[in-house]
Amino acid sequence: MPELDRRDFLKLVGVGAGGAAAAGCSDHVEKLIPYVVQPEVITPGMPVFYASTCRECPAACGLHVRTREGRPIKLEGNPDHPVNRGALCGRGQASIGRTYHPDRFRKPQRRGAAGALEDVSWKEATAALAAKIAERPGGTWVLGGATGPSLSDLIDRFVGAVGAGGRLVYEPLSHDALREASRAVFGAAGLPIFDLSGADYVVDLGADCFETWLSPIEHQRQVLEARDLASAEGRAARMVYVGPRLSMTAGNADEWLPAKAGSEGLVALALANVALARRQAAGQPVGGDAGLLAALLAPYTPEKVAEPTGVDAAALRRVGEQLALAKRPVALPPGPGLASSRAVAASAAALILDAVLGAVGRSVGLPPETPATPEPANLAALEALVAAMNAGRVSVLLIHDSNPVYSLPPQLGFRDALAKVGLVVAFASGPDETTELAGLVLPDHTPLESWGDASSRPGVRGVVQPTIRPLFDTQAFGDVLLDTARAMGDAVGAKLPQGSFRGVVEASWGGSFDAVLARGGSFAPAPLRGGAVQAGAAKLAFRVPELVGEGEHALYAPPSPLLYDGRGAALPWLQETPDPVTKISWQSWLELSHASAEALGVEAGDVVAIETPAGRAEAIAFPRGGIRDDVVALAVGQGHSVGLYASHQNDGRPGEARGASAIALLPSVRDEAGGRAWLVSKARITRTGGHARLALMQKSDNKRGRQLGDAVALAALEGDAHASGHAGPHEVRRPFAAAADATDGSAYRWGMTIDVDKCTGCSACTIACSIENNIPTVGEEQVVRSRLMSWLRIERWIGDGTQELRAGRPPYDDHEQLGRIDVRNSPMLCQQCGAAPCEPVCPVLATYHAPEGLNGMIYNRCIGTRYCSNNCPYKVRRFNWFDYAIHNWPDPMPLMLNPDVTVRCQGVMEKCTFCVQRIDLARQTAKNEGRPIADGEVTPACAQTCPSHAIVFGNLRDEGSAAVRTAEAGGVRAYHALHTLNTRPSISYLARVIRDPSSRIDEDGGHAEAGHHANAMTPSQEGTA
Amino acid sequence: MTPPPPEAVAAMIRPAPRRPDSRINRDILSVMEGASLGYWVLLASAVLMVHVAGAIWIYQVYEGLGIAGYVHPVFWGVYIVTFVFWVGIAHAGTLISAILYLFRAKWRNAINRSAEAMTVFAVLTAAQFLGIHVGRIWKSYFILPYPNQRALWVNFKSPLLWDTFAISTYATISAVFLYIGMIPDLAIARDRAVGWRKVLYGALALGWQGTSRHWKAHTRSVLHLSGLATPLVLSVHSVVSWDFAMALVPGWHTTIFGPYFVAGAIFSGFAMVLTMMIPVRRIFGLEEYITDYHLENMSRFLLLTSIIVGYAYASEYFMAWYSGVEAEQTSFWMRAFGPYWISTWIMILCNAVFPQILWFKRVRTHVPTLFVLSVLVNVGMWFERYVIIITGLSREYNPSTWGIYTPSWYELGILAGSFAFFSMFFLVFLKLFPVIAIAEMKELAIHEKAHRQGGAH
Amino acid sequence: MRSTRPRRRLLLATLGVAVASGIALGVAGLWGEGAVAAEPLVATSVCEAHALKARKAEDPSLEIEIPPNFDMPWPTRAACLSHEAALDPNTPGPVQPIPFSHKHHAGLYGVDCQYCHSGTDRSPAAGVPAVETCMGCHSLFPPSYDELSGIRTLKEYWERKQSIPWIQIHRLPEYVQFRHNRHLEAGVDCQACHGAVQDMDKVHLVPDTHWWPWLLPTQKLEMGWCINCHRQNGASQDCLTCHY
Amino acid sequence: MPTLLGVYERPDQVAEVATRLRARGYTDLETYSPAPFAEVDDAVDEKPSRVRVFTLIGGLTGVVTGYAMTIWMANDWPIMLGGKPFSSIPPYTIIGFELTILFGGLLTVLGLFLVGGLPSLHRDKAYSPRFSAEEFGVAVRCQDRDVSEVDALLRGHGAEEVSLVEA
Repeated sequence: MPELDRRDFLKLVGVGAGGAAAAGCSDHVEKLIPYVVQPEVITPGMPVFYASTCRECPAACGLHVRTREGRPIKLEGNPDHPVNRGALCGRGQASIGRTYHPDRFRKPQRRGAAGALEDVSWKEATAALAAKIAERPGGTWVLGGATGPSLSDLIDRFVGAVGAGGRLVYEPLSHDALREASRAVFGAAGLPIFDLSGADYVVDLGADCFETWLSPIEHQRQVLEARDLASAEGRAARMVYVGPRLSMTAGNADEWLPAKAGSEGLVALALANVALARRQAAGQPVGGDAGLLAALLAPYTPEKVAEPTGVDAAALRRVGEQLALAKRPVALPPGPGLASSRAVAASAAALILDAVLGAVGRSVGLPPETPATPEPANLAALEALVAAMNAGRVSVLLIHDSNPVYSLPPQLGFRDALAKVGLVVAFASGPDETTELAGLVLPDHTPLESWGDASSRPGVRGVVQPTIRPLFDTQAFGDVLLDTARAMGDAVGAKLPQGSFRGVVEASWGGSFDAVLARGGSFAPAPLRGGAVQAGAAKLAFRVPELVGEGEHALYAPPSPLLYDGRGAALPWLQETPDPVTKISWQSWLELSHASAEALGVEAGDVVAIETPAGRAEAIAFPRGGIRDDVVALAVGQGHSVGLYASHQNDGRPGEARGASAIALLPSVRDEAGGRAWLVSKARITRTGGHARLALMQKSDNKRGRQLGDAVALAALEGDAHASGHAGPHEVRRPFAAAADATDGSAYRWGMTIDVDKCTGCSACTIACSIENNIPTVGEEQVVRSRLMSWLRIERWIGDGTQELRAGRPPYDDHEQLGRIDVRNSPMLCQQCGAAPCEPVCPVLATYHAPEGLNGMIYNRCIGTRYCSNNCPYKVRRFNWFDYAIHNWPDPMPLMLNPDVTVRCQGVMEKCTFCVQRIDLARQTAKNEGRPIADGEVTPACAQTCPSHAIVFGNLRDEGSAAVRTAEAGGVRAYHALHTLNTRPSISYLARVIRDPSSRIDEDGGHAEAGHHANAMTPSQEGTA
Repeated sequence: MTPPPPEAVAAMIRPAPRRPDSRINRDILSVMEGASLGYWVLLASAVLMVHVAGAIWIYQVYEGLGIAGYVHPVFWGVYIVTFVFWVGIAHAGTLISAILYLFRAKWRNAINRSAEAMTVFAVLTAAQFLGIHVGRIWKSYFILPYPNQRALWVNFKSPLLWDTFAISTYATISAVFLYIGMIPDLAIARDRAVGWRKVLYGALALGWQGTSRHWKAHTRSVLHLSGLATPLVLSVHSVVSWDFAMALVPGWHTTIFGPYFVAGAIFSGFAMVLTMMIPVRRIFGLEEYITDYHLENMSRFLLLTSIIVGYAYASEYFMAWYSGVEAEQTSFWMRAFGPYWISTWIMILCNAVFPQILWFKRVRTHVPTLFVLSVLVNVGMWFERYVIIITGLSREYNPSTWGIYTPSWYELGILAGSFAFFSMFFLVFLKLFPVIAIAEMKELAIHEKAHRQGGAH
Repeated sequence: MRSTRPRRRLLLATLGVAVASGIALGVAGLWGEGAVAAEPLVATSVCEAHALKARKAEDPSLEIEIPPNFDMPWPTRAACLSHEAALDPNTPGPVQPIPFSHKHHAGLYGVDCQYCHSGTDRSPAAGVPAVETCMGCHSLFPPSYDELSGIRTLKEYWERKQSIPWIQIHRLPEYVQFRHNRHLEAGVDCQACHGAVQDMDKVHLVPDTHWWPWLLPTQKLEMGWCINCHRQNGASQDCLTCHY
Repeated sequence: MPTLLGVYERPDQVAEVATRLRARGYTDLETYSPAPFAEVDDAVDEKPSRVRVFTLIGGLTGVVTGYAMTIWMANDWPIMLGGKPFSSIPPYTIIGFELTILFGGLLTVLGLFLVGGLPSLHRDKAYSPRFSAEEFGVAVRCQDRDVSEVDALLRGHGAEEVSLVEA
């Protein structure tokens, strides 16, 4: 690829200590390897940033890739990108690991006679492929995940050029039902666009919009900005969650209606029914022919719906009325996990509710007439393909950007059908279940190595540009297509663009490509398209779905917030980060209610068997209060049998599946329109008698009334918050003046303000921290012993907890209750105490109080007495029990280490220091420019990536700094963790605000709190509880 | 008259018939002679076990501390427990030889030598655990305030550094004490030994002749050493207790830890003396020197200290309850009924309950019972430290990190090794040095004799 | 090393010739009549030519002969000498893959350190010049310079597009975060830590010991040595300045 | 000069004879006893031992060193720790105390050696293993002419045996 020469410099060279692969206590940099040609943009030792786009999920967030000496070392959100505005989720943060993954294919490979893969050259590989296609062009099919417009376009042209049989876009979480529902309700097929900004009443009908649904980061930001306490609207804003399980998203809502799984549609209709009446009475528009709607909704009064949904009619009526009175209400349709055989109707119901609420065109936009990329194939289309394969009508199958063997329901028979395909070609950068069965493996670049683009929505298109020269002998899928076409002769080659795929990408942008590269794409979101409910909507049959199989529990398989549809399983950070709800990592567990658990006689940790018509699997039982008795939940994502981290390979047992795959348990069932349904089966749960030690990082959600994760009732705030928008006359309830805890001369005292009310628990900060600070992952066995290394963890508390004591050895402590939400997600990291208990006890001065108030940790001085950790009440210090740096970073992973942070060796304590390397960098620039460090100039990795801006970092000695202002704006919400211990922490937390769900809305839309929330306590009361 | 010439005088003198050597000498020195097969088997197995433990330790240094059972947040485990245990054992010796010496409790003479020896060996054993416990033994010299090129010193505010000083001082002083006290006996041995032993004792006895000058200086320095050692004994275990009392861990942060630990130390120390001396006096037939009277006195001490310890337990729980501090209450409740309830009840029974039978003279004088009881007390005292350290850490201020620690086999191996290490030294000591302070026994014997004869006039 | 052997042989050969001719002369004189004309010393390389010219300058009686292709200014005498010096294994410091003489470049020609080690003023890391930087000048040099093995090696690396594996002399452990740019900003000159590089044909660690009062002496690039300088110049003594 | 050695059984006899001898001016005498007996030692020399001086000096050096070292080191490179003062006396008292004991103890030993004249390679002619059994000895050096008187004195206090160990 001649064009790539411009980027020749992106080669792997460490300069001096640049390659900080050596462990912190050994120094093994002996040679200085200079560049051959030093690119003008690179100064060894200085970071270079490139704008690109994240390809982990269809949301396609913008990236800023930080590179050092031509190696990407950290991904951060692109502040210009309208979708993520500088934030990035955990999956995006971890995706940097794909490029340095030890599993990666080093060369193209062909399956030899013996069935083993053997290396081939690209030349012969493409030649062989071309020949095979030429045999029977019509028998050639392309199956692959959602791609950027230009690649998608190229694939279509390739299909056309070679006269292939066809192409299917395949996304496991394809939202088929929603696309169909949009057609049925508005007559426009495709994914509607949900813009929640300013929404003051969100009804999430099981969408889990903060986790995996459509555009999670965007939704988090929009909802949490909308409910910002600074404004009256913010205080008025409410969120209601409807669904069978207290998910991460549900935990952030104000009210939870635990409806029967699959009955969300009926709930939506009932709400619409109430709202319609109310709005008509008030003479407000109802987004469609009122008569039609009235007729459609008439049968679904709350009273009628109460029984099938299991939701109290009064609650439905109340929410319906609140919706009707809200200024910008919006309802979100059920997510993929709840897509049943009646999913289209259910999603349609949600859209109808939106229409009734007048949200269409305001918060909900109809899909564009001409989608940038083709719609994904639904289950029916996939079945057709499988049939064709079985019939031997498919001679060549090109599989890219997807792992169908894992993610398609086994009942579909895709796996067996593959055997009947002449040549299966897998384009993947690493091994997975599909490449295992491929005859030809043509390793693809990772997104960090390749050119491309991605379109989040009309008008928003991000560019993907390489930030490192390909580590191995891989090629971009697009280029392989071009080469293959050319190998098939000029006739075919002529039909495709000349040059390389980069040329294709560049050509697809009008104007200056460099400007595009600099900005990261073109960001001009098209306005939302409005529309009215069509008559066709009435034809839908709204019913509670009937499930196949027997057993008293419905099997609910929600996408995992971290592993998504399973593609995250290969990344150790996503495996190891505790699940935001259960705090379990590396394993797969079956959530069931305490009642069900007692009925089955199982306790947490017992291994249970799950049987459905589709198959049988074993998982670890995890009883919890936050799930309906008639449902069991098994998250999608685990159960891979291939891959270093995805499977149990790292235990020396290659190919043994890690955990259970929910997909393998789901029968292949279509919804009304042939879409893929997930909530389809009942499950019979039986105990196997086996027991497993849970890799559970938080064994109790009971804070025992201690000052961690406080909450305040909105009612208690009202007067005070009205008085002041921001820094008002009232002074912050600040137990200690942490600002004082630095040397007198110092201009800075670094500190943080963390808004527990904004923390959704998504854990993006945890992963960002691990990657920024070279924190190793330790693996399942170590996590079982709570030896997780992460410096930053999200504590999840339920209510204020009780002080009850359980004798013996409680497996874990759970205070969730069905239908009740009081979840406080409170990030816990080193508090950089002013009177730090850890400091005086260290015999060798390895930890001490730095002049700028940081609690310094000097790794190379530490001898590992571990006294500091014993004396730390927050328990935020981590110890290197083994030489993780050597054992847990197989090649080429060391290349992604941050050269600015020492790699710790065995026997050394480590902890958070507010990303002191970033502080130092900022100080250098400030010094060179002869000015003090400005506010916002330093941002630790956690604060930088937080989608909801819950973490604000700054200088406590600067009264104007964002951190101080936020703390003061917090008013009585401000508190210090465990402040009774007088550790003088530099982190101020802002208590979670409990918004009473039963608060009435009077005509002018203002909220008046009805009564004091049962659970509400002011922090001051709480400290002494 | 002119006096007769000296040779005449010399002629007049008829040397009296030689009397046999002192019986005390013979009895006590005979312990050092010859060794039975059983002795060699014991010694061999001890040495073997020490090597096994050494191998485990080397493996741990190579592989990482992770092979031990540590769990976040329980970062101190069996190693520190055992360290405190051995430091405790080390207390009886100096207490007996120093404090009882100052109180002129003559009955101590029978046991002080062995007790002092045990002190030295126990401190040696304990000191090792500081090294075994740290994460980077190869960097542990950082803890010494030696003049270094880094221009960086150490943190004298850290209890661990107090430990370093206290333990090393204690080791030095008790070793000195043991040796100084032994010089006259070495001379006795020298005068009777042959071969290499004569050379050895000759060198160690420093040419002692028991002249008035020697004795005067000797008694005086022993007196002063006792004076110095007495506060030292009390301080050492207080310092060790401050490792915990200075921390803010619930269950550690208590003011009574100083006296509480010292009492516990003396308690376990006496128990260990009994455990070692009862078999010794039986095997080597020293009943005449270590009489039931001595055993009874020691068991009186056991009883006293057991009551103190029991009182400490009680007051800890009372304070936790009465203070109204929820974290403290939880921590102590967890001790008694939480995951570690077994260890706690072992501790309470062995240390506070069982010893109460010593109220009965029958028990105090019934040697087998005493032996069993002393062993139980040792077990109990080990568990006391286990309970304090482990339960304290496993139930701390932040419930999200509560974790449960269980020792790994490696740790238990090293624990066993420490006992082997200790007994190895003691066994060697038995055969190399007089196990009872001969000179002091004689002092008693001669006084008695002088009494019988009612003086010259 | 490899490249030096042929040159040695060359020199030996020349000496051999010289001695032989001397003896020949003597013998001729002995036999009296018809003295044979003295064999002149023949240069076989430019550097040798320089050497002979120098000797000639010392005693004019010396008969030398410089073939025209060796009778040219380049490589200069200085270049020849420093090249030699940089190859001498008996002086302190390792022999680098290329006998590069800092004395020649920085000392004699006074090339600014930053010219090659660019970015040192902007970046924590001191740049090691890319091969391109070397070629920037040396590609302009007359081909006669190729008789210097170092130049030849350099060009080989360049043609193979390979980087030169320099042996690192001044090395800090990985857990030390040193910032070149800050030290330059503070006006510390390179020599303070790297020694008088401009006087070294082969760069080596110049031993420098600071004697603390009450303390053990500290060697160059040891912690105490840095601290000493920081104390004298009132720079930060915060641990986090260098360790994180 | 001749040396006479009297052997006794009881310390009180030794004490008496020693006092008597010194009273008669025979000050050059030495006693050998198997165990410490204050009366015997005082009979030979009533002055208290000077060992205590050593102990005192040791203790004082110890405490001074302890405080000086800790305070100087803490201020030589002042490093903030949990907001505690650099020269905080309470913790340093512990170091001071330990060093007092350590130095005191070591100097006491030194005192024992210097005052007690240990170690000594010299072996008295009069000394014999019987004195490390249960017998006492008194060795007197006297002029030839006093031999008989001394002999008489020694026997007079119930010496089991008197012998001339040196003519």
